[in-house]
Amino acid sequence: MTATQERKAVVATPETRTINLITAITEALHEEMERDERVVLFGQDVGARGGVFMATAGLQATFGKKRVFDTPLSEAAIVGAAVGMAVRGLRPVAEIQFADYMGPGFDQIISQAAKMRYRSGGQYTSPMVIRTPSGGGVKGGHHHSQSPESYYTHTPGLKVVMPSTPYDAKGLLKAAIRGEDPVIFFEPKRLYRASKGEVPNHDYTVRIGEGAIRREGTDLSLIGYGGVMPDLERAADALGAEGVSVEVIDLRSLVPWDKELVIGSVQKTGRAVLVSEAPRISNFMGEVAYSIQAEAFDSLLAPVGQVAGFDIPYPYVQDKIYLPGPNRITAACVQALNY
Amino acid sequence: MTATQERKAVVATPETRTINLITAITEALHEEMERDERVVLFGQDVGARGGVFMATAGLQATFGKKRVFDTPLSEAAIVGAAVGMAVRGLRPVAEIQFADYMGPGFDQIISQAAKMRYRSGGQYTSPMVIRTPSGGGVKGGHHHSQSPESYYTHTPGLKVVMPSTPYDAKGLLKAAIRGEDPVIFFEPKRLYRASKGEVPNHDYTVRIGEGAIRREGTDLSLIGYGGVMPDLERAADALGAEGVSVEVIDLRSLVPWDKELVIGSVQKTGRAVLVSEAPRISNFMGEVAYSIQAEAFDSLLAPVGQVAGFDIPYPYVQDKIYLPGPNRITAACVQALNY
Amino acid sequence: MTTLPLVEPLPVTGIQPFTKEPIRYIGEDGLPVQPLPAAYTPERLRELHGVMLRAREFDRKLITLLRQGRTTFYAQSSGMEATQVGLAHSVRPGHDWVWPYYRDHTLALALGVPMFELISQVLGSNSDPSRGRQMPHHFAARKQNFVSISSSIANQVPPATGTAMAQKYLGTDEITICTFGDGATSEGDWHAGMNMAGAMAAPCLFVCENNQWAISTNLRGQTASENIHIKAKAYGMPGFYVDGNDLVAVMEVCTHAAEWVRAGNGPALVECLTYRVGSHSNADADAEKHYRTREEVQEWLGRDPVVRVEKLLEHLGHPIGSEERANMISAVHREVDEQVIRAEATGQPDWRIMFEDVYADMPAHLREEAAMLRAEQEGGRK
Amino acid sequence: MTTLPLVEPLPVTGIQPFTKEPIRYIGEDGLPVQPLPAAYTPERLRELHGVMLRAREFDRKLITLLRQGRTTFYAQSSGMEATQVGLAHSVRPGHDWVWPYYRDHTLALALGVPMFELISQVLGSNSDPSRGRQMPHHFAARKQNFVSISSSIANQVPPATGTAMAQKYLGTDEITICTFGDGATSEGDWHAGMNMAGAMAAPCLFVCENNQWAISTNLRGQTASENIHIKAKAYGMPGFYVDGNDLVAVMEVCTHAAEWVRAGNGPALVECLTYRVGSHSNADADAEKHYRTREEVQEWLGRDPVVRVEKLLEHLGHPIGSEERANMISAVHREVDEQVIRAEATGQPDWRIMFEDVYADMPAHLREEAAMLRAEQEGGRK
Ligand SMILES: Cc1ncc(C[n+]2csc(CCOP(=O)(O)OP(=O)(O)O)c2C)c(N)n1
Ligand SMILES: Cc1ncc(C[n+]2csc(CCOP(=O)(O)OP(=O)(O)O)c2C)c(N)n1
Ligand SMILES: [Mg+2]
Ligand SMILES: [Mg+2]
Repeated sequence: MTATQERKAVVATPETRTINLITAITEALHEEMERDERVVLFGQDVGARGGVFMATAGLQATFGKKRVFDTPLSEAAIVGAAVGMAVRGLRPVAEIQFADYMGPGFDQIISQAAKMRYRSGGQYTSPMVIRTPSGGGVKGGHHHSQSPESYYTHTPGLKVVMPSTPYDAKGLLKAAIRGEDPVIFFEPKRLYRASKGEVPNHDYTVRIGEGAIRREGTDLSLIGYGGVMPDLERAADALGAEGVSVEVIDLRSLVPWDKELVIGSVQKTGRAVLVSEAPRISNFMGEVAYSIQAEAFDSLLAPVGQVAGFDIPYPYVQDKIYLPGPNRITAACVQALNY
Repeated sequence: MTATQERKAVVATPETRTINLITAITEALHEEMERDERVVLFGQDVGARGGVFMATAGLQATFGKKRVFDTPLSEAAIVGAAVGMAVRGLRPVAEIQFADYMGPGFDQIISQAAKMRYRSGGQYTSPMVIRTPSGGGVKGGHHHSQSPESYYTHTPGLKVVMPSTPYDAKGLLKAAIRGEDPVIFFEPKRLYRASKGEVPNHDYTVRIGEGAIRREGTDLSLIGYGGVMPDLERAADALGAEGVSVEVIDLRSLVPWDKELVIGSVQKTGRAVLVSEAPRISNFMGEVAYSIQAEAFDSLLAPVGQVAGFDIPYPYVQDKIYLPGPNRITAACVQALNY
Repeated sequence: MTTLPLVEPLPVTGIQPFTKEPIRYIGEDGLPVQPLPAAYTPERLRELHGVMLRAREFDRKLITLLRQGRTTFYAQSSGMEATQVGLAHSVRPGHDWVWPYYRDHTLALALGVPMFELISQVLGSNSDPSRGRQMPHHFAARKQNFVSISSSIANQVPPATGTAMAQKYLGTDEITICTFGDGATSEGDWHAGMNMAGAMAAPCLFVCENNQWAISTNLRGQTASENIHIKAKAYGMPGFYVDGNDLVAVMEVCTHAAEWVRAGNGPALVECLTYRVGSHSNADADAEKHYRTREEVQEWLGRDPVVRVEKLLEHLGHPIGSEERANMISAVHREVDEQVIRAEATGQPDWRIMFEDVYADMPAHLREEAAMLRAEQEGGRK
Repeated sequence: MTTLPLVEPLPVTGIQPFTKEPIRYIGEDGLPVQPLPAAYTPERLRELHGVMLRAREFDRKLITLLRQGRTTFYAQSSGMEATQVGLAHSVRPGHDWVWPYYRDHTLALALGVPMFELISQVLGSNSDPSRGRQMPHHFAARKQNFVSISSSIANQVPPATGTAMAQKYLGTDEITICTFGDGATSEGDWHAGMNMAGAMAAPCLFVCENNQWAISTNLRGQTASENIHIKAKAYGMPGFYVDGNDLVAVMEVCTHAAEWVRAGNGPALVECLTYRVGSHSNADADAEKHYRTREEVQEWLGRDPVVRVEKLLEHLGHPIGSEERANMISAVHREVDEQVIRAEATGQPDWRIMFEDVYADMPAHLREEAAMLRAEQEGGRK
């Protein structure tokens, strides 16, 4: 079953509900905690406060302070504690309040979480999840808008995912919690309430490493992940209105990423535009662009195009201008189409 | 004057000496401290010990403990102190003992050093240099071998350089110290003594942002920076022996990087192979690859090729196997040539 | 009202570090619990009271601005005015250096940062000296050496140490002041900076504005140490403990500690015990009720530091009449309204400014990105 | 010699935290300065002495191995044997968990990690349980719950707290032991982990092996605090100060502190005052002379913890004869030689292993990279 089929199947079933992305996350946490006593949740303000975005609302009331608790204000302590718990057999899910605040926990992430299995030859492992809201569009300035996922995709030993739909958010979070590896789980905060969609009532997971074709098309492959996805759809709509058939792909997972799906798509369409909101230099999409031209060179009718964030700190006043919007994406597509 | 001419000019002049890369660094520090009292040097073991690689040997004896001093064992404190000093008007040069240990100072680098000028609208600035040995090949395992430069190239507000010759090391370090922006100065540790070359006896700088053509060629552009450069030369020699004319480019600066030079070269040769030793996903070379195919698409006779580090933590036993060596580079070139 | 003379050290008495109880000069009833130093004349107290009230009303007006959608964020310092105004008076504005945090606009006002600049920052207008780059409450003021604020908690501590090290290196008589909340003391960077300051004997005065909550985490959830100032022992510096709602006590203790630092003794830590009577920020306005009791908030509302000064003035026979007080308040409201109009009139920075100040010069890749955006932004207007 | 029974708590006397002077049981002359607890029979002391001497000679043999080019790095614990062996005896191997640092091979030996495993790690042979992934001295031993070491200083502290939190969560009676050097206490992560442990009342015993140097930086350059254990006050935990060259004192204090932790009182810190008599590592062997005086090193060589036990045994009327001692030493040398031969015989892991253990399963991109390398490595052999 391809990802597109999977999505259709979901919509077809009567056993679904429409929820938003943040509810999907809360549900995933709730269900996994019910399923497995080893799952514990912690971070800044995740307890009585329910998290600053309310992702953990109600969970402390349900599962008690032993399983859902607030920590001191230290990301190094939070990530480090998760590593130590995982090594001792728990399944910790740690929240970092904003992805912008992973910095103080950076060395714990790259030196401990990412390397535990490797450096010990598999004697010790650190299956854990770091959940964190990321991305712009909320007028949060430098420290509530950044998209630091590329740092983590450049760190072997970590898996990195970023859903854009409630279905994927719930399914990927469950997969992350059940998996045997450390997963950095980025949540596109501007979609928390804006992204609504169906989720099955039954238990399911979304495999880490699989992309999804959101709509099929023949003229151009438009590839993104996370917060930019609705804008990809808008651009595809706009181009569709002009008679251009755009294939929209949501990567969902960055490490590992679904190269097969992407290459297959570009081999079909001959054109690719990659969209992300992180600064461009050493952006994860550089790897996707590299791979496409390396492996689908002869299919390419135009250079791979890219719309990324600007190589500047995230500004406050120009919050919306900074982000790739549908216009900028459309323009990049047009450039590829007119090449 | 192009970089190649510049290099030739240096060799031609009688006013030069042959030194190794680490001596070039020591000399640059010495001369800049003599030139400007605002320059101060600190880090772990840089004083009486002279640094673990002896880059600062003798400087405390010459300039005193006030200007060259050891710090407590905290990278956050070292980087943070540099920011605070720079803001108050000094020109701090901080050493991080190994690039692998920048982790604990990561948030100071990305949140303070990189953003000070921007976030204050230019009211405050942080002109400072972080010098740090990086790269593999010394059997140092995970924490004495990594090449984390891509993290920093993905952080707007920082300049990032990595020399591979004594001439560039000295000239770039001087430029970094004299500049108005924070510079992360990576030193390819396996070249400290292995890389020897001429430096002028007179004062000079190398402009940050300019690449250098190490040898001209017509069939393929072989592009790298830092520790891999001698292997690029070896590969070019091997290919040259087979009649292939390889143009070798040393980027020297990553942010900003010399796109013009690179694109010009690929437009001429039609083929490019990029070499670095950092893990491939979200590697800085992804941006170079992206730019080449975006701006020299019609000149390309083959996809841009890449030799990078593997996407694994840096291993101990296979230290040398991990690194791109001349054979692996040559193979990638052959692949591009035979496309 | 807002410009301070270079500090004239008040006669320093027997202020000791590491006291069990917070040092206090004025009781909650407004009566001195130890002799009031001569410097606190009714005139001086009235002046200080004016600074506190101005900051309080500035805070209140920000809520209105937010409700009107003219700004997007606030972080109030209501209830903490004695701490920030008291601290300001141990600083020589424009001479000493300050590495503040996001809740320090009362400190900024007391140091003489023009309200116009603060309002401009909050609105992200063209008159913002920081050029609209940061979210509200991340101020910077060049003239006052009030260094640009980073959201990242405790991030300012190692740089503050660095500035103090530079001051020492340069042989100045300046000192650096570094403020932070109670929550900040849990961060690794806090420790790194404090320890470095101790080891380097850097002339830095560290001031913890212990308002007892870090969003929803109270001090007991934050650390098992008895209090904050005892942590100074880990760095070989004195730790002073002061009633942060007692203006006189804060001024006396901070001045004492600052003088001690100025005298070349190395750094010092002051813990001001106060309380955040409002929500953490606008984002916390409703949630706040879930994590702390109304009784607790009420209790601390009853310990209002502004009112305490008023009670003291009454005790000294120089009460502030209710009409006088009302006039002061409406003067501040007028001042805010005027500055808002002035600031808004300057407009907001456009897309061009995004690419400036990333580096001293604009490198080619940013020129290219700017050109792309120019085409998009101006192309659309054709 | 190397397997320990589950700890039987020694009768605990009046061991107090925050003493001015390090707690001591045996003077430098080998005479007890306070009554020797009954558990220290001559037999027991001889056994412990054997463990210390074995570790000392292991250290010495590593220098030879390095000179022979059979390994690339060493970090000796010579002079610190009383600290590590004493600590080991407060741990229940394979029951409690240990987050050690790179200088802890004496601890590993004393906990019963087979010398063969340590040698295999140092050589990076196929018999290394960590599969040759890390540079020498970054051990991990599953059976002893001796967690894999990260080079990054103080990096183990927050995870150790996490393991202790898990132990508490699971309702076990295990505790976690976390060791680190004096230099490590300056890192932010150290603070973050210590503070979290305090706030969470995690059953973690933190042990500072204060050997007074962090490469070339001595304790005075590291921190302005009076000593290390006083930093425990910042985290609301007791801080014990012990003569780290006094085996009995270390055992008594660590056992006391461990029992206190086991009893559910939360974490504790023990500072063992000892000395690194050798160079920091092989890379420091010459440089060492530039930063510390020969007199200082000589002085501490004269405080040898192994010799102190020998003096005590002599005092107790059970001396270790010089021939006996020489035999013990040659037995260790033989043991090392044998294990080296055994380990080397297993060969070194080849390129294939590089791509394993990055993740639980090997993702496609690593399979591709491995295929490329296979072609390179095997293609060449055709
Ligand atoms: C590194 C980092 N982590 C998390 C946050 C999110 N955050 C913003 S304010 C705050 C609480 C700060 O508490 P405290 O230091 O006591 O200051 P207060 O707001 O009480 O004045 C938190 C957790 C942040 N800004 N930075
Ligand atoms: C984060 C980090 N920074 C720097 C280093 C380099 N380094 C290795 S050992 C060492 C000194 C450690 O001193 P201490 O903690 O006292 O332990 P000791 O070696 O004395 O046992 C340093 C600076 C490192 N390993 N990790
Ligand atoms: Mg607070
Ligand atoms: Mg030490």
